[in-house]
Order: sequence, then C-alpha cells, then structure tokens
Amino acid sequence: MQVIGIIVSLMAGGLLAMALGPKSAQASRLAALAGLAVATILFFPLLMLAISETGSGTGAGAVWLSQISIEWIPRFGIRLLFAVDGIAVILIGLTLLLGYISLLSAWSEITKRCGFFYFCLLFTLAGVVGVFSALDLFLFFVFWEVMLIPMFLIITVWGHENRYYAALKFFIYTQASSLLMLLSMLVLVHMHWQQSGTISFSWFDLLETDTSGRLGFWLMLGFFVAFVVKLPGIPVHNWLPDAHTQAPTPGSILLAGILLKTGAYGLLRFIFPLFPEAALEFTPIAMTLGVISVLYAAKLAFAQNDIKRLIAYASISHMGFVTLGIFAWNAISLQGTLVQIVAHGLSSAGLFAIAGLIQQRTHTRALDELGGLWPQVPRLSALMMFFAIAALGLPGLGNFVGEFMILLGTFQTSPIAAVVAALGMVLAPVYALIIMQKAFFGTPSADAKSTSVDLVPHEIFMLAILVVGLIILGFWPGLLTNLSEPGMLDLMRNGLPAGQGG
Amino acid sequence: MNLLWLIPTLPFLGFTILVLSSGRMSRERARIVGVGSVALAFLATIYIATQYYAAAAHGLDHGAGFTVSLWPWITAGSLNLNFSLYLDGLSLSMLFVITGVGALIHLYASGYMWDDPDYTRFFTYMNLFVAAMLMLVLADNLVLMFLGWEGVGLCSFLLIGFWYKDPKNGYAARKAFVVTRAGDTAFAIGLFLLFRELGSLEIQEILHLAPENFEMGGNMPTLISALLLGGAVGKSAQIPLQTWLPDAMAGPTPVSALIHAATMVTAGVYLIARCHPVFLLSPIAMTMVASIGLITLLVAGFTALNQWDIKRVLAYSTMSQIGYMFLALGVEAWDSSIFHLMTHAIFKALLFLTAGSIILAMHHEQDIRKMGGLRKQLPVPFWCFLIGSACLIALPPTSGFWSKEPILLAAWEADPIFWYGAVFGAFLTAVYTTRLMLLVFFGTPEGGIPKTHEPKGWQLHPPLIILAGLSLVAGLFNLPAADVLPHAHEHHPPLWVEITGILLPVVGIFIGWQVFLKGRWQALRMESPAFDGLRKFLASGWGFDWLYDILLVKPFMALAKANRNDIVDLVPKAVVVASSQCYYFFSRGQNGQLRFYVATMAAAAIMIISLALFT
Amino acid sequence: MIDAVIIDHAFILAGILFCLGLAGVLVRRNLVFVLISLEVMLNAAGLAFIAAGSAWGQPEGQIMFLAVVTLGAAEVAVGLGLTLLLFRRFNSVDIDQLNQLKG
Amino acid sequence: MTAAFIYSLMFYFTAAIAVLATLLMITRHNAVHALLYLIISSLSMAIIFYLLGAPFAAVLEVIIYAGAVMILFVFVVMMLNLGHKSVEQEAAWLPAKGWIVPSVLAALLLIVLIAGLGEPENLRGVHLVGVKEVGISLFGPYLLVVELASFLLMAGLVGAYHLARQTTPTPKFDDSGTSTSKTQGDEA
Repeated sequence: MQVIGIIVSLMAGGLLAMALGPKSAQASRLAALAGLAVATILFFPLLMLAISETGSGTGAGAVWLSQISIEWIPRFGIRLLFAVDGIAVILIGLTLLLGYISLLSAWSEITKRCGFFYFCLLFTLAGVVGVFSALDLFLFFVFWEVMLIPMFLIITVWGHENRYYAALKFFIYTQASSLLMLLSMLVLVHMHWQQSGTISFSWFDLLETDTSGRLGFWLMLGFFVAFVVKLPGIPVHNWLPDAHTQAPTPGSILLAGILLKTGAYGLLRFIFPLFPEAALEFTPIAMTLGVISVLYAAKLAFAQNDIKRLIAYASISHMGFVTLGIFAWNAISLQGTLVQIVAHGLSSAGLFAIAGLIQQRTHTRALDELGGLWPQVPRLSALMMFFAIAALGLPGLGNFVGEFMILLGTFQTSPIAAVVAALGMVLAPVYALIIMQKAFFGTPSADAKSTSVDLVPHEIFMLAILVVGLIILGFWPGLLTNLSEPGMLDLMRNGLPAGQGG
Repeated sequence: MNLLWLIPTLPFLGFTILVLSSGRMSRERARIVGVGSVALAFLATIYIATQYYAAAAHGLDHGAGFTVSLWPWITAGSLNLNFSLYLDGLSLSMLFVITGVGALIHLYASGYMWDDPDYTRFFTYMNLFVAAMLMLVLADNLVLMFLGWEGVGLCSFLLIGFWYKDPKNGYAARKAFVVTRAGDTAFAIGLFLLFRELGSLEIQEILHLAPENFEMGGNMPTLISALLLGGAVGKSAQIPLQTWLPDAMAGPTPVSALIHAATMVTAGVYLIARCHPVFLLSPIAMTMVASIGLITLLVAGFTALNQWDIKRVLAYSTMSQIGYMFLALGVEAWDSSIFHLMTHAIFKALLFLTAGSIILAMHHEQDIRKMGGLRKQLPVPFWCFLIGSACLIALPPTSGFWSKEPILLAAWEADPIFWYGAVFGAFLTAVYTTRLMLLVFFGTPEGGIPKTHEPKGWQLHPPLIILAGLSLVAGLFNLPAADVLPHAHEHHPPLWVEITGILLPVVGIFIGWQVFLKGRWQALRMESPAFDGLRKFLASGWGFDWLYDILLVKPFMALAKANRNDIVDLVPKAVVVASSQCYYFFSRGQNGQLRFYVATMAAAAIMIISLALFT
Repeated sequence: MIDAVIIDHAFILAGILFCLGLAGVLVRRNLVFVLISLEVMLNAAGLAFIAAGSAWGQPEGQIMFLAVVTLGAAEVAVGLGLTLLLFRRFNSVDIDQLNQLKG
Repeated sequence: MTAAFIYSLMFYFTAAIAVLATLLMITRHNAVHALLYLIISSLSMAIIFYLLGAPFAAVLEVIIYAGAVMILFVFVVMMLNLGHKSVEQEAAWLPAKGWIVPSVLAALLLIVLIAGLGEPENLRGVHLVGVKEVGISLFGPYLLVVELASFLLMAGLVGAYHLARQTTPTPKFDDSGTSTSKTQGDEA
C-alpha cells in the first residue's frame, strides 16, 4: 500500500543519509533527496487515484482511497490500520512539498553534522505522514511521538542562541498534552469494550461508541488539549514563538509548515466524529478560544521585534481561524479550514525561509537593526512583500480563500464569533506590513548590517514553488476542495450528533 | 462578447511581464509594456462597446448584461462562486472611465516618472492596479468584487509608499491600507450577512432575491446596506474613514490622479450604484448615504480652503466631489451620480496632472505660497488648469455643470436641506478653486516669480490637452449606465432654485478674486491670530486624525508595548519559580545537625502513633 | 490481682525511661552522653520485653531481652569506636562538627 | 504486711530509683557522674527484672550492662580525658532553654505511649520464668537468635577494632572545612 511505502522510503532515506553523513555532506544530502524522491514517486499513484475518484464531480466518489490493516497486537485489537481519504492525500502532499522546501533551505544553512540532520528531517516527515494516514488510535499515537523526537533534536542541535530552553519547552508542552490524549484514548477504548464487547483501537469501530455523557466530555477535552497545544491555541501557545525563533530555518519551515497541521488534522479527524455531542456542547468555548487567539496573537505579533517571533505569532493568529472553522462544523467552514491549512503551510514556510535568508545575510533577526533592505536585495524583498501580503489575506491568494470560507461558514453557526474574528482581518495588515516597513522600506539605519548578495537561483526556485502554490490556491481552490469533498462530507456526517441532518 | 475576459487580463499580462523581467528590462521597453497594456485594454473596451451597442440595437432589452464565466472558483457545500465577468451599461461606463482616463494617465506618467530609478517597479504596480480595478468593475459575484476591492487597496498601498526611502510615505501607505481594510471588513461582514439571508453571493441573483425576501424598511436590508456603505465609505474616503486620502498624496502625482481621483475612490459609488435594489429597500440607508455625502462635501470644502499644499487642496476637493456623488446616490439620482463620477474622473485627473507638471516645473515644490504668476512661464498647464477648475466649479458650458446640476435639483426634490448644503458646498468649491488658481498662476509671491524649467518629454502635454478637450465635451455623452440604473423622474423645482444653483459659483469666484487677488476683506482669509485655533482645526481635516489617534492608535500602541512578551508566557515561568522555591524551603531542613534529625524522627513517631490510636 | 497492675506499671516505667533517654539524646551535643542515653533507651525496651514475657509466662520475653542486650553491646562498641575517630579528627566530641552532608 | 505488699513496695521503690537515676544521668555535665548514674539505673533495672520473675535477665543485665558496657564507657572517657575543661564545655553546650524542645517531645511521646497501653485486666499477673525454661527455648526453637547474636557481636567487634585502629594518623580536620591531609601516600 503506498502510504507504508512512503513512510518506509522516508525512513530509509534518513538512515542512508545518516550513514553517508560522516563521509561527505553532499552524499548525505543526495541520499535524503533520494529518499524524498522515492516517497514522492510512491505518492503519485495515490494522487491520481484521488483525482480520478473526484472525477465523477458529484462528490459521490469513494471516501477511502486505499486502506490496509495488518494485525499488530491482536490481544488489544491494535492493527497497523492505514487509510487515506481526500483530506489525508492533500496533507501528505503538503508534507512532501514542504519536505522539499526544507531540504532546499537546508542545502546552504546546515553545515555541521549534515547526515544526522537529514536523518531527523526525514524521520519527522515520516512521522507526520504516519499521523495523517494512521487510523488506529494507538498507531496514531506512536506516529505522534515519532515526529516529536527528531524535531526536538533539530532544535537542540542546530538551533540558535538559547535553543535548549526552547526545545525543552516545546518537548514538555507536546509530551504532556499527548499523554493526556493517550489517557483519554485508553478510556475511550475501554468504554467501547464495555459497550460492544470487543477491544479495538480502530477509528472505524470507535465511531460507534456512545460518548454522550460527562465522561465523553472529559475524553473529548483530553484529545482537544493535545491538539490545541500542537495547533497553538492561546492558553497553551507560548512554546511556539520560542521554538520558532531558536529553530534553524529548515526546522522552522517543518515546524510551521507541517507540525502545526497535525494539530488541526487531529481536531478535524478525532474531536467531532468520536465525540459529536461533547464537541457540540464545547463549541462556544472553543470558538471564543479561537477568536481570542486570532486577535491576541495578532496584537502580540505587532509588538515583536524579532522577525521569526513575529511570524510565529502570525501563524498562531492564522491557526485561530482554523479552530473557528473546525468548530463551526459545516461544509463551507471545513473546506475553508483545509484551504487555510494548506495556504498557511505555504505562506509561513515562505516567510520563515525568507527570515532565514535575511538572517544568513545580515546575521540578525531584530527588526530595529534592519532597515532599507529593498535597494540592496530587491528580489528577496519583492518575494517577502508577496508572502507578507499572502499572510495578511489578500484575495487572489490562498490565505484569503481559506479565511473567507471559514468566516462565511462560522457566520452560519455563530455570527458574533465571525464578526469579532473578522477584526483579525484588520489587524493582519498591521503586523504584516510592519515587517516590510522596518526591515525593507526606509533608509538603512546607521548601524544596519549591509548585504550585497541578492537571491541565488536555487533559493529563488525554492520560493517560486511556494509563490506558484499560493497563486494556484488563490485562483483555483477547486483543485483542492474537489479532492477533499468526499472525505470531508463523510467526516461531517460522522461528526454530527445522531439525528441531525447533513 | 466573449473577449470580455481580455480587458482585465491585458493589464495583468503587462504586470506579469514587468514582474518577471524584474529590473532587466530597459526603460523604453518597460514604458511600452506599461502604457501599451492599458491602451490595448482601452481599445478592447471600445471593441466590446461596439458589440454591446450592436446587441442593444437589435432588440436586446437594455438592462440585460452579458456574463462570461471562466472557471469554477470556490465551491463548497451550498456556496459555489465561479470566476465570471459581467458586463452591462453601468460596468461599461466604468470601463470607459478606467481604461480611457487610465491610459492617458499612464502616458503622462511615462514622461513624468522618466528619471525615477524604480521606473519598471512603478509601472508594475500601476498595471496591477488597473487590472484589479477592472476586475472589481467586471466582477459577477460580490466575492470577486471583493478580490478587486482589496487588490486596489493593496496597489494604493504599494504606490503611496512608492518612494519608500522616506518613512513618512511608508506610514501614509500603511495608514491608507489599514483604514481602507477596516472598511473592507465591514463590506465582508455585509457579504456574510447577505449569504446567510439570501444563500447566494451572485450580484444578479441578490438583486432579484432581495426585493422578494426583505420587506421595505426592514432592519435586515438596512443592516446589509449599512455594512456595504461601510465598505464604500472606507474605499471612497467619506466621513468616518476619510483620514487616509490627504496623506495618500505622499505618492507620485500620476498615482494621485489615477487612484485617488479617477478610479479607486469611485469604487464605493460603483458598489452602491450596483447594489441599488438593496439600498432602495431601506429608506434609512438612503438617507444615511445622502447625509454622509453632504457632511463630507462640507467638511472637505472647508478644509480645502485652508490647505497650502497644492495636492492636498485637490485631494480634499476630490473628497468633496465624491460627497456630491454619495449625495446623488442618497437622493436616488442614480444616473446623474455615475455621470458626475465620469466627468469628475476626467477633470480631476486633468487638475492633478497639471498640478504634477507645475510641481515638476517647480523642482518638486508643492507649497502654493511659494508659487505665483506662473501663467506666462507654463502656458499649457495654465490653460488646462483653468478648464479643469471651470469644470470643478461647474460653470455652465463645462461638463462639470451638466453633471452637478441634476444632483442639485434631485437634492431639492428629496429634501431642501440637502439642496442648501449642496449649494453652499458649490459656493465653497468655487472659493477654494479660485484661491488655488490665483495663488498659483496670478499675483506675485514675496520672493518674486519663481524660475521654472519646462519639463522635457513629449508625453506630458498631449494627455493634458486631450483631457481638457474631453472635460469640455464630456457633458454631451449619455452614458450606457443610464439604462441599467432606475430612471430619475423629471425634476421641476421652482425657478429660483435653478438660478441660485447656477449663480452661486459665480459669486464664489468673485469673492475669491476679491479676497485673494485684490486683497480686500482680509479678515476672510482667517490669517489673523484670533482665528488661529479655528484655522488649525479646519486645516487638520476637522480633527479626525487627532481623534482616531487618541481613540485607536495610541491605546493599541500602548497595549502592544506593555505586553511585548506575552503575559500568558508567565504561567510556565511561574511554575518553574514555584518549584525552585519549594526546593529551597525543604533543603533548609537538612542542616546537618543530628539532634534535629532525631527530633524530626521523634515528632514523626508521635504523629504516627497518635494517628494510629485516635483514628 | 495486684500483680497485674505491676506489669502495667512496668510498661509505664519502660515508657518513662525510654522518653527520658530520648530527651537525653535530643539535648546533648557530646557524643558520649548521646550514647549513654541511648543505652538507657535500649534498657527500657528490654524492660518492656521482660514485662511482657513475665505477663504471658513465656521465655520469649527474655530471649528478646538477650537480643536487645547483644545489640546494645555491639552498638556501644561501634559507637565508642566512632567517638574515638571523631575525637581524633575533630579534636572534639561535638556531633555538630559532622555536618558535611547537610543539604 | 503480706508478701504481695512487700513485693509491690519493692517494685515501686526500685522503679522510683531507676527514674531518678536516669533523670540525673541526663542532666549531668560531668561524664563520669553520668556513667555512675547509669550504673545505678541499670542495677535498679536488674532488680525489677528479678521482681518480674526473670532472674536470668536480671543477672545478665548486671553482668553485661552494669559490667561490660560501663567499662567500655569509662575506658573511652579516660582516653578522651574528658576531664575538668570538658565540664565547662558541656555546660556551654547545654543552655537551659535547650531543654524545652526535647522535653516537650519526650513528654508528648510518653503520653502517646501510655495512651497506647491496653486495659490492664487481661494481663494475668507475674509469672516466674526460670533460667531452665529460657535455656531450653533458647537452644530450642530460637537457636537462630543465638547465631544472630553471635554475628552481631562479631560485627561489633570487627567494626570497633577497625575504627579505633591507629595505623596512620587520621587527617586533622580543622574548622576551615578543608581536609588538610598531611599524611603521605594516604590512599584518601
């Protein structure tokens, strides 16, 4: 089955890269690239299948494109259950794409211990692909941990000045919350065993459990906390700014581009379908959390002096929209969430790549030390302008389509949340344009670091992929939403409490 | 008719070519691409217009429009928007204004910006602007219009902050973007409400569904039209959100001509004209539109009187003329408001371009106190400026008269107060225009008549002459927009109303002439210290800037500075501190004295035994 | 049965002696005095065993006393050895000198 | 004056002596005085053992406690020549208010212990347990205790010997907290 092939090839690539590491950095880079290439080759049939499935256009295509289930621990009903639907295909595609981007950005930036770096990079990718395709809760948890460790290593080994603090904080936050998830997972399985007599960790069986009581609410909360920590929701978000500022550029791209999406995917896949009534009851609180994180993170982003920290808070603000979209739980807002996830993946990867390039050239991330970069590096600044505009949600680019659909969908369920979140659209340009003003416009301040080297072709190629991706998402979101249509509708039906129509 | 998609794509194509060339293209080629793309778009518009009239000729009922659907854009659940363009009389007339005036301004700009280092970048943004404006006007559904709406806002940000060396321009650009973005958010919320109520965002569908679903004067249509008005007010710089327009003058003059006079600021008027059935459903909204128009035209009139920068005077006069258009929309004089929009685009572009020539001649000096008696040195700009001002004051033969007069009459029909305000506004316009004319071209400033050098480049004068000719002749066109918008019923107000409407501007000219050239009634110039407070208040745009600064900007900045690193971050730090405190407290217990340990053992023994015994 | 009362009082006596010994240990800084008080506490414990043994009339009481005594003896021997070591190293017998292990 | 009355008189009298001796022992400043009071206290304990019908224990107490242990103590006191100057030192180390906490703790413990005693009724008086019975059970079921006792003593012996051995002069540990080891080749 392709997904297992993708995961295995990524891991193999990682191991090969590590093996070749000591010999020569170039060899390990090529090994990593080979691993990723094999994974992409295995991914294409899946994509073709998904496209053909939606070819029928009526959204009646089969939901589960390919499914495989191998016995793993029969006693507890744990199976290697990999299943991929429209949503998973898109997210795996995004992971592989951003894998390439982070590989390209690592080309010049990572010099010491390359082999080990590519090992960590590819294992994180494998973990994330596993998370998107595992439908056995236990397997999901395993991959949830697999993607955490290498990311922690990337930050600790190749990070910037106080990377230990950031990596540890990141690790503790995610680990603690995932233990909560493990606990509620086990109790859920127990509940299922009591109700149906069979022990099984598979998502399909657990769908049937009746989780309407108080216990169901607490279990949902357990899952919710784990995912909100990963998708930084406001109360538990403060690991992200530290992790981002201290992570190396490829690390930030991975972190912002993919790891945040696992939180959003988790919310989408596990909260509503498994606990419909509890989620419905929890919606107002979750919506307020979403709105607060939109506005509060936007205000904080404006106050930052470090570029990467500013972008980190910006992604928290964007992810606040995702929480809103998911808890509105109707067709428009869910498709909007998916578009927002992909668009944010691309735009924040771009922003972080450029922040990394600026740091490489001027050796500083502080906005007040930068100034007047436009005349020195026009191409870099033009691309930064593009990504800043994409981040503030200009129509015609991916972010706007996502945000608009989310707000439109949320307006159906709770108008107040949508209206207040719409204020986020006003705050977005405030923080997005501050970077342009302080770093690129204006005259270089006396002690501003000057830089002569504009973009190198391979850097332009890297950013060009993201630019094209965002434009396609902005003008032809249909390419994406058709793929995820069947999967999303089926998910939505599962997520609605019994008796409520589509 | 299916070449309609060509019109927006031509400037967009110009934009992509200029972006991809990114600096490797020479000035000449950049000029050809930049100006050529808009000129081609104008030709395409003419071609489309001929097809439109041909179709209208053999029997197609006037109101019907043509839709060209390109590809499905956003489809999810019950929402399916597709990327489709819609052409009818209204959008055709807007096309004429945008591409026609736009092409002339581009031609002028190619000469004006000749020795600017970022030549290609300038035309990249200008082409993107024209493409976005065309998309706005041709959009079939409101979300596509929103795309054009925000694209236009972005380009105005880019162009205002074009000379990015000076941080003030950057600030003005960000201010324009954020203020218009506030209006756009109101527009977006209006869209959400519309979608929830009517279930669709296609403009034509809404215009049909609205009368059926909403009852006259109900609070839903009022709310929706208020929100749409919010968007329009943001983009057209009307009262609550108008503080950005004067600062927008920081951009190059052709930008002010194209964006802040002819096209972008009229987007709000186009939106209201396009959605007039929704507005018609709620009289309250109509009066709101009219009153906002009236207040803005008066406020802008007074402020223009006290400005010393030539471009700021024109900016406030633009704000006041758009106030007239809003007033016309409010009093249901739909077609005359669009007509005024067109004529205003022409003569205001003319005024701005001539102001550009003057500034260029005066080595980038914009303060009219330093100018004077330029009529001999700059003949062409002088005559063009004269014609432009005549139209602005709405003297009878010019197009300004033909477009402003029906607005005044319609205002009288609707409500005499509107008429009195409008007429007084006309008088103010006359005074400040003559003031501008006299201070710039007549009289002698203290330092003697400044020496000016005649700007070279053939591209500068032809557009001025064409625009001057157009602004004289434009009064005679009857715009295709008329057949889309509901026909204004014939006005027949009392005779004295019409005469005062015509005579008052002449009186204004006379007063202006007396005060500013002859130096009589100096008190009126309000220069004496007694009026200092009032003059400063009026000059600052009635203190809106100061108000918003206190209300919004300062608190936000203070809040941002106060909470630079995230109080929520203190929670984990607090946990760390608490655990280290506990450690310190308990570790003091190990003080190395044996007797202390024995004592604790004894105490523990006592506790355990008593616990065992008594529980 | 006054004898029974004797046994009870014997326990009370043991308690008193034990607590006095404890007080002695707690108060003193001189290691020798601490050892002496310790002896008394051990003795008190022995008494309790003996009283119990005689109350039930079983020899185990005295056997336990034997164990206590051997323990006491061994303990004193080692304790005094340590005292000597303490004296040689610190030139004084004050327990508080030995606080290198404090937290 | 029946036998029982003499018996209980004897018991309470020796109990009182024992308590008094211990009390005085604790409060002495001079080590030798404390030792003497310890001897008195153990002798009175021996008498009580005898009264409680445990003659073997009484004899044992006298021989080992009063005898052997005391001798050890005296030896140590002599070696450390805790003579006159140590009395003032002892007085300095024992301020009056130093007694408060220990005595409170001891009193509390006493109360708790006494409260813990059960009802005296089910105790069936004093039984004489002769040496024969003890000897039989000692080398009968409790042979292991004897072996353990021997282990214990052996450990004590070896420990004491090793600790007190004077092979190399142990490093002086002055108050500055640093160990000023002057010995050469010391494995430390």
